[in-house]
Amino acid sequence: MHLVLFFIFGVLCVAGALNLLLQRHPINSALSLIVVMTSLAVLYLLLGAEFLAAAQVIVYSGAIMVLFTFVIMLLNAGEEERTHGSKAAYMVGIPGAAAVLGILAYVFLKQRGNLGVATLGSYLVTTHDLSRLLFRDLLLPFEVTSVLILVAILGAVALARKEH
Amino acid sequence: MTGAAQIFRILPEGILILTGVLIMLFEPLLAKNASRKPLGWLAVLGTLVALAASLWQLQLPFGTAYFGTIQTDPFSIFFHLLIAGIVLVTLLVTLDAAAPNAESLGELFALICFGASGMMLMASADELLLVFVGLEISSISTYIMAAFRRKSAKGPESAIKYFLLGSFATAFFLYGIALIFGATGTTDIPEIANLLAVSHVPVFGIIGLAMILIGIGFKVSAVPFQVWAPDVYEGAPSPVVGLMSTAPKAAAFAVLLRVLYTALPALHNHWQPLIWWMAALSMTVGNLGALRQQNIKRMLAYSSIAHAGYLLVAFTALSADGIAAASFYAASYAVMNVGAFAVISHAGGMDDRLTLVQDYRGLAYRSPLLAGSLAFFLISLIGIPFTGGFFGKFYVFASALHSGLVWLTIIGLVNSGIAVYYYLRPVVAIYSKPVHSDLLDSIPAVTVPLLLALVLTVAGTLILGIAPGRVLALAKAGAQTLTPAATVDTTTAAR
Amino acid sequence: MAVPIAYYLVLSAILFSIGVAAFLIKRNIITIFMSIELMLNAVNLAFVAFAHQWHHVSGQIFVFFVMVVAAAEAAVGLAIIIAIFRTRSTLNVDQVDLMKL
Amino acid sequence: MLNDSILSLITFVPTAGAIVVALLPRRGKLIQWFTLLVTLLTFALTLHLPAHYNYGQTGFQFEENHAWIASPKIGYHLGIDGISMWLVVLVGFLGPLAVLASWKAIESRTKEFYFLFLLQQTAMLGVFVALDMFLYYGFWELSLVPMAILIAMFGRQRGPQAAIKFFIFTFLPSALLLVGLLWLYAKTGTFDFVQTQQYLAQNGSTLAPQALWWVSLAFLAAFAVKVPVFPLHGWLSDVFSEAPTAMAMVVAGKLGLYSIIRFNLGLFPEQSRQIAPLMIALAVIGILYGALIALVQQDLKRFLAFSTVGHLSFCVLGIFCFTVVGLNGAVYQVLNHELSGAAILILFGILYERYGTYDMALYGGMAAKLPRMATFYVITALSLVGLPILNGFVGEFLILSSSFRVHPYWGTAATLGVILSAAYMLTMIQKLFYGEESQLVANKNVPDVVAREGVALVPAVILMLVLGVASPYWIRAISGAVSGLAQNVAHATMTLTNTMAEKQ
Amino acid sequence: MTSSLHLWLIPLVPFAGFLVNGLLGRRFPKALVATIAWVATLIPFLQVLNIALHFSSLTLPYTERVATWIAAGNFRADFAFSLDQLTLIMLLVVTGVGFLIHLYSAGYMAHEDGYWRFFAYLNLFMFFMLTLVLAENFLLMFVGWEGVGLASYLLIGFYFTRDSAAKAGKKAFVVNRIGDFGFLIGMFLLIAHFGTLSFDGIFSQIAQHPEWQGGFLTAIALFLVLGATGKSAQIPLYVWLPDAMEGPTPVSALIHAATMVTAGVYMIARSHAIFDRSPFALSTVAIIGAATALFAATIGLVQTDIKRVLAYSTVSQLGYMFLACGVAAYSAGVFHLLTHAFFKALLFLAAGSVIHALSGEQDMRVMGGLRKKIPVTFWTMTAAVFAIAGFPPFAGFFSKDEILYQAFVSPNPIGKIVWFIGLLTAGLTAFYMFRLWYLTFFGESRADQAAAHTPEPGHHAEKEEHKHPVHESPWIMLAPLVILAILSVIGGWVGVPAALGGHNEIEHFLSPVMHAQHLSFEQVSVALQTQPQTVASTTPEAPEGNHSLELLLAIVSVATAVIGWFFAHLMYFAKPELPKQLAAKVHGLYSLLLNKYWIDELYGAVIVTPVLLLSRYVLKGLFDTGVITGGSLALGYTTQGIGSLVQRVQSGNIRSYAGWLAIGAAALLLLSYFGFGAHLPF
Repeated sequence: MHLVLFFIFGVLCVAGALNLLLQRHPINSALSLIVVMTSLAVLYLLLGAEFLAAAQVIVYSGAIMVLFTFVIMLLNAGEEERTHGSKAAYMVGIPGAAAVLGILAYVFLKQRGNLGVATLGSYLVTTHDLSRLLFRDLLLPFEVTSVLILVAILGAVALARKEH
Repeated sequence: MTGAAQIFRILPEGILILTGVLIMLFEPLLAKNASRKPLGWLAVLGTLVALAASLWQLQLPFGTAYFGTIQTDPFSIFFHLLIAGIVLVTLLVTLDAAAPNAESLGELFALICFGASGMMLMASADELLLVFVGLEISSISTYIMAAFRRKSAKGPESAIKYFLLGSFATAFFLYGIALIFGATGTTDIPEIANLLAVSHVPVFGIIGLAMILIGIGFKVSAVPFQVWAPDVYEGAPSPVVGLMSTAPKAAAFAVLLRVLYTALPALHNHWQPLIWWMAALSMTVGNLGALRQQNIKRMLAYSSIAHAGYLLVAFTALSADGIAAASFYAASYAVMNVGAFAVISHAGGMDDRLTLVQDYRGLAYRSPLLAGSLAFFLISLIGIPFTGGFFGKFYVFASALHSGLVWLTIIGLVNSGIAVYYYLRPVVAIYSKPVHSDLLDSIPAVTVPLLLALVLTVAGTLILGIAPGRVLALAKAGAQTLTPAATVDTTTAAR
Repeated sequence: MAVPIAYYLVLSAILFSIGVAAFLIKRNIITIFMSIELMLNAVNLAFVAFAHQWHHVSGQIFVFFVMVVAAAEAAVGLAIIIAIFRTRSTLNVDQVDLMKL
Repeated sequence: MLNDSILSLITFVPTAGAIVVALLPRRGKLIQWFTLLVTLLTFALTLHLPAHYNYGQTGFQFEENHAWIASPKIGYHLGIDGISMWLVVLVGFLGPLAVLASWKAIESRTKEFYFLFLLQQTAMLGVFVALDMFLYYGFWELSLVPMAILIAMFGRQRGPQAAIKFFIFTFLPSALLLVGLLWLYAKTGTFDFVQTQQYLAQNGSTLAPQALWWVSLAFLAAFAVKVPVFPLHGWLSDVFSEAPTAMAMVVAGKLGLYSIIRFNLGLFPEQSRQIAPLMIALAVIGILYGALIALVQQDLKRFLAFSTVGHLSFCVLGIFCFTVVGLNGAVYQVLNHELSGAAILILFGILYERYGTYDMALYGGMAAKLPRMATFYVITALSLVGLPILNGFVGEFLILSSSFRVHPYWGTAATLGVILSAAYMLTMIQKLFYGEESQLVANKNVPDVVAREGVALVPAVILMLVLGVASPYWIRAISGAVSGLAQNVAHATMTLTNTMAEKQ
Repeated sequence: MTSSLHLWLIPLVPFAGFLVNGLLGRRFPKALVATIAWVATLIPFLQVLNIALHFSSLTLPYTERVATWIAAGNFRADFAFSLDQLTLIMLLVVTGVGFLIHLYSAGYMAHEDGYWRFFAYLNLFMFFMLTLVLAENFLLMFVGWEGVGLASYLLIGFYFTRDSAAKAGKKAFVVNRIGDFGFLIGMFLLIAHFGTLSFDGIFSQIAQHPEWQGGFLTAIALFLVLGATGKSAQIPLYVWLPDAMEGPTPVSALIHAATMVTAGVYMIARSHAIFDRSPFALSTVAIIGAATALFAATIGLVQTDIKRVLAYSTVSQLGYMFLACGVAAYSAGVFHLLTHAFFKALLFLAAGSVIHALSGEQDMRVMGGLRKKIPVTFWTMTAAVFAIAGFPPFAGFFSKDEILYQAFVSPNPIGKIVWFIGLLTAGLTAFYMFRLWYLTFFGESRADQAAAHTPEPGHHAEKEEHKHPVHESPWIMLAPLVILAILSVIGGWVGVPAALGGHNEIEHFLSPVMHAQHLSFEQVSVALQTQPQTVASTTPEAPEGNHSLELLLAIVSVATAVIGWFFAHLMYFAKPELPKQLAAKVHGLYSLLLNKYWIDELYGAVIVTPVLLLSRYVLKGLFDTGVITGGSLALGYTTQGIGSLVQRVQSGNIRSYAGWLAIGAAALLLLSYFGFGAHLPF
């Protein structure tokens, strides 16, 4: 059951990701990214992170991607044309990416024995545990994120403001 | 521990954040095209207070706060002082270079303050999560600042390059943290060292270490993650470049030192070779790339790559001396580089009127002061004795050689020989007879803030070169707090 | 019917690499930015997986913060993209190479 | 007590002067006069040294030793012995001469010029008095910068290139020198010259021989370029032909030679002994090579550059004979060459001020118009040729005789240089002053040597004569210092042969 | 007399004169300049005379240390002067003849600008020459040695506006330097073997080691000879002397006839202790001397410039002196040196007077018939001609005869050969001297041909326009002529050989120096006081039986001289057209001689030109520009090339950058995982 779900949504993720890669139109890419994120949310559930799953859907699929699509519309970006500005990207980049994947996958699979297994409901993180940690041990980082947000707003305003 | 006592641990950061907020509050109150300079002076004031605060922290007992997420010790204080100093000079330079009612100047000042607070957090963070947040604060604010030359096509381009590649690297950095968390089940830096010993997947630690190196390597523009630097430096406004080529780097180096020497000393014979290579390549690539560079900002970008390399040499020394050397070098590089950019900013303004080395030909005739100080900083960058640049280099290589890294030392010093060529070209140009004086005439008169900035940087460079005693002592004290790294036996390294 | 954590990790690795590849291949700046988001999501997956492995919440907290950061980055990034579009009136990354060498 | 601070005083009076110069207004000849005053003061101070020098004792005198930086352990250690004392005095003496030589030649940006010039003085004096190797290296490198900038600013049209060439040529090897210093520090834990010397003397054998060998080589390379020794002289002719007189006067020779004697012989006697054959060969080649090329040079400055290569090679030859006589001769010859070389440079400068060219071919028959100048030229040329009772002879004779003793064939070859030097010097004199008046000379009426120039030249000429006839006065101080060195090397050879014996 | 002789005054007074004239002379009136110069030479002369008078009462050799000059390590050289018989003779010659020539110059140079310069140089020369003679060690001798070279350089180039003069001066100095090279090496060898350069030190050591024969002594001797050939204008280094005639005539008389050029002979005589131990070196000297004598004489036969004839005759006479030294007859050599000083100086001065009379004309072909016009000059010249031709009882006869005799009887196998060459030379000498005599003073004046032929650019050339009629010189020039003439007649009587009823005083006078050397000085002085006859007996004086032989040889040599005279008379007095026909007949030989065997050209082609070419093209062009400069340039460009490669990475394209990041990341990951582990690359 767990395995099946994992495979279904895992495949969905990968498919969405590949689709993002293959689609020519940004909107399609955005939509396929949403697919990835949503299915990730399911995987979070499987891993017992229900709050995260919710947040994933709301924040990511909801807020962030909406923002993306909004910008795409705003700049009405059309089909991207396959210009050939960069050989290096293919010559060195793709091998690099492959190598990264290779070594990570190799290490993970090699260590699977040392890693545990995930079974449904074996470990559930409640909002209560989360908030305990978040508002006690990690209070400072949490507070500091406000600065981050502030900076972001400030920047967005400063950059996107029309010249006078 | 009482709340007040905890507050003291983040006093400088807090003050800077507060300053930023105040600026944001006052900015709208000013008339539309009233001068924004007062905000700048406010920022200067805030920075000065922060500086004083971190000095005061030296008097306080050292230790952690907020459940061990943050720590004040000589090490963090050293970098706090450094960052505050850099920011101070940068603000002065901006005050001098920017037009009084330049677009969103107020935001710039605010961003500088916020960014500084982020960097300080990085330096004093004891928790990878806080490191990450601090890193993001500093990064995002620098992305934005890089885009501040919105009129010119170059500004946004440099911003987008910096932003995309930066986020790209951040993703690696995050993955690294994830892996380390995977290896140890914690993100608390001191904890990691202990738990890694008992971890049953230590290999994740190694991979995670590499990933973190990628992220930090990008921030400090070390080879092979240096590609962004020249373009970004060229496009960004000069004062901002002065800042982003020093302060975030210093913070990033602080993080790296903490992580490597406090969290992962056990893996030193994994990361020492990596850093060995990064150092050697950075020095070589940086210097060679700069040789034929005509654009002075790009040239300094390459030079900053090279200097990152020199600094990384100290990491490989695996000794308290090495850590102290790294810290000291960060300081000396910062001082002279910010100074150099102060002159460039004044000469070129926010929108780079003077871009090429040749444009500076004959500056000595136009303004001996600017010429003299620029030449002085470049000479210090070469590493001529009695300047901070020299003593930094000297100390770094002394510690490296002490750990038996003969070849790295030779590579480094030969590189510093090659570097002479491109550092000297501007110096010579400055003192040659002028060709197109119209550009030189466009250079405004020296203002008070610039004068202050130059005095600070020149004095700093000289002090670091002639009487480095105090700074050295602080750096050493900081190094001691990063044990057990200091106890890493250098015999393994000596091979 | 348990799933080894390793599988989750491998999945995250795959997603991450696809993200990298997308960054390399896509021409539209916005899409490139999306691929970064993809990479971040991959990392998140890893975090959650490890959190499960260690039964330790801080992993999930981290994901939390990543989301915040992602949001912030999105705001800033898109603003920058708009600025680019204003000056260059293109979103093709291959045409944003004024500064070189 | 003045003796305890005299060296610091000598070294930093120019710096203080430089700072004042930076603040002085650019009015009239104010800056020139002030600089002249400073240099004269410095010279007066240097004269304190021979007056109070204790000729009896060997080792360093007028020492000052204070802690400077705790860790890495660096001290502020000054001191002089018979070798460096006279060099310090020499630098002091040449200071005013250089100022007078630049009096007219430098009209614009005088402030920059004299500021850097005084800085240069400090650097050179520092090199000679520093006994802490960190401090020494500091001054050594510092001496490059003002030089380069001045060449760039006040050189002829190709000044900038020459400046960069000079800087790179001298800086690259210095980097290696730094590696050597750091290596020594890593082993000995001190930068103090005396302590290092003792350490190496006592347990140098415990250190890896190849490593020591490479270190000594790094030292030698840095110094040899600065001298310059034969194949490394690529920078000299460019710098000479571009640099202003005052800089050309100090660019070559004494710094490198002094350092070779002090460090290579002082710290690495064994290695020096091993490399001596090569150095002697290079020196002799340099003597002949420089002379032969000088014979066919048309540009006065380049002519002088190559003759300088020849003359300095004499000193190298003397050094690497490792005999008391040879070393005495070498040090003495350094003094002589600096003196006469400075004089001839000033004379060339005077000529250039008047006619605006260094091309020999354009001159001719000036003796009738400018008798005084002709006299100065002839005397200086003769002192460079090594005519007895002028200064050049004593040094050359000592060097050649000792080298002949050690390596008869190389010595003989070197002596051939005596013929060639006469040939090219007199050719130069003849081209400039004798024969028909050339167009240039005939069409342009210029004053003979004027008072200011005379003030600079007459002391030099008198000194040439005095150095030529009263050598013991100088040599007694030098002898005390070099005899110790010679013994060092001799002892080293003993140990060397012993080790050799053990090897077999 | 035991009190100090203050020898140091002898050279120093002229030096003072040099300083005064050199520094202030320009402002002085000519009379004052001349007076200063005279005084500066007269005082030493008087002092020398004074010494000579008390000479018998001196313990010899008398040495005087003034100061230490060089003291380094174990090497030491002093400013030290010494006096012995040889020195005395040299001193007398130098100061005496020197003073006369100073007198003469006052008149001869009267019309010259740079009068003061001339006298300053002359005094300078006196200073160095006296130093050379008085020196107690080789190094101080070398000072004088180089110094006189300098003085001659300055005086030859006195008319520096004339390129030929300047070049000649340079040539003289450089060629001399080649000799000095030998001298230097000789000194180095001496230091290496004896550890000192003082005569006393060296010679006494030699004396104590009779086993030292040849070997390093030969080497030393040969290098010293090289030095001597340079200074004394012997083969192969004689080439500078003829050109030196560019200088004013008094200079030629003083430096290039009477004094400086004899320095080489003096040096060999002085260091004969070394030569005595090396037969090979001696033979070399003899051969060089003989060869030079003949060689120069042949060239002298055809020269037309009156001064050049004299120059070659000087070279040839110096050859005689070398020949003498070569057969170990040092006293004879010195004797000839003495007489030669008198008559050759006289010849030059007289020639100068002739030139003066003809307002700068030096070409004998346009002279002639001057006998009546300038009688005093004529008669003095005649005395000199007879003296040099070797007619008894003139000075030259005795010295030359002594040399030939000594050569003949010397045990050295080559003795006979050199004797014959010497004899031949004597004949030639007689011939060309009488040729000069006839051409100048007899026959009809050929001055009208001067119009056709442009005169040598003599020093009076600038006054060509107001060319005044032939006139006798003023008294101040004639007085020295007369004195020297008398000396040329009687000067030889100090050395009348026993065969002619005299007893060779000079031989005896010099014997302690020349033959007692193998005892150390102290022993000598002792020996001298106790039994002089033993010392005398050591002299190789001809045994009684050989008087007939000596007489015979004398007659032979006189006969040769007469033959020479006869031919000269025939060709230049009786049948003046003969020379041209002869020249036409043996044209090849004639032009060979006229062009001095093309030796100058040969040296130019074999030595000078190759050196210059080598320097200009191989060393300067190829090596220095190519290798040294090019090498550094190449290095620079390669570095920059790599630099531009590095820059290529900066394509400006974000995706490429990301590519580099990715590959870098991969590399780092791989290294960290599979990487070196604990191994550093180096």
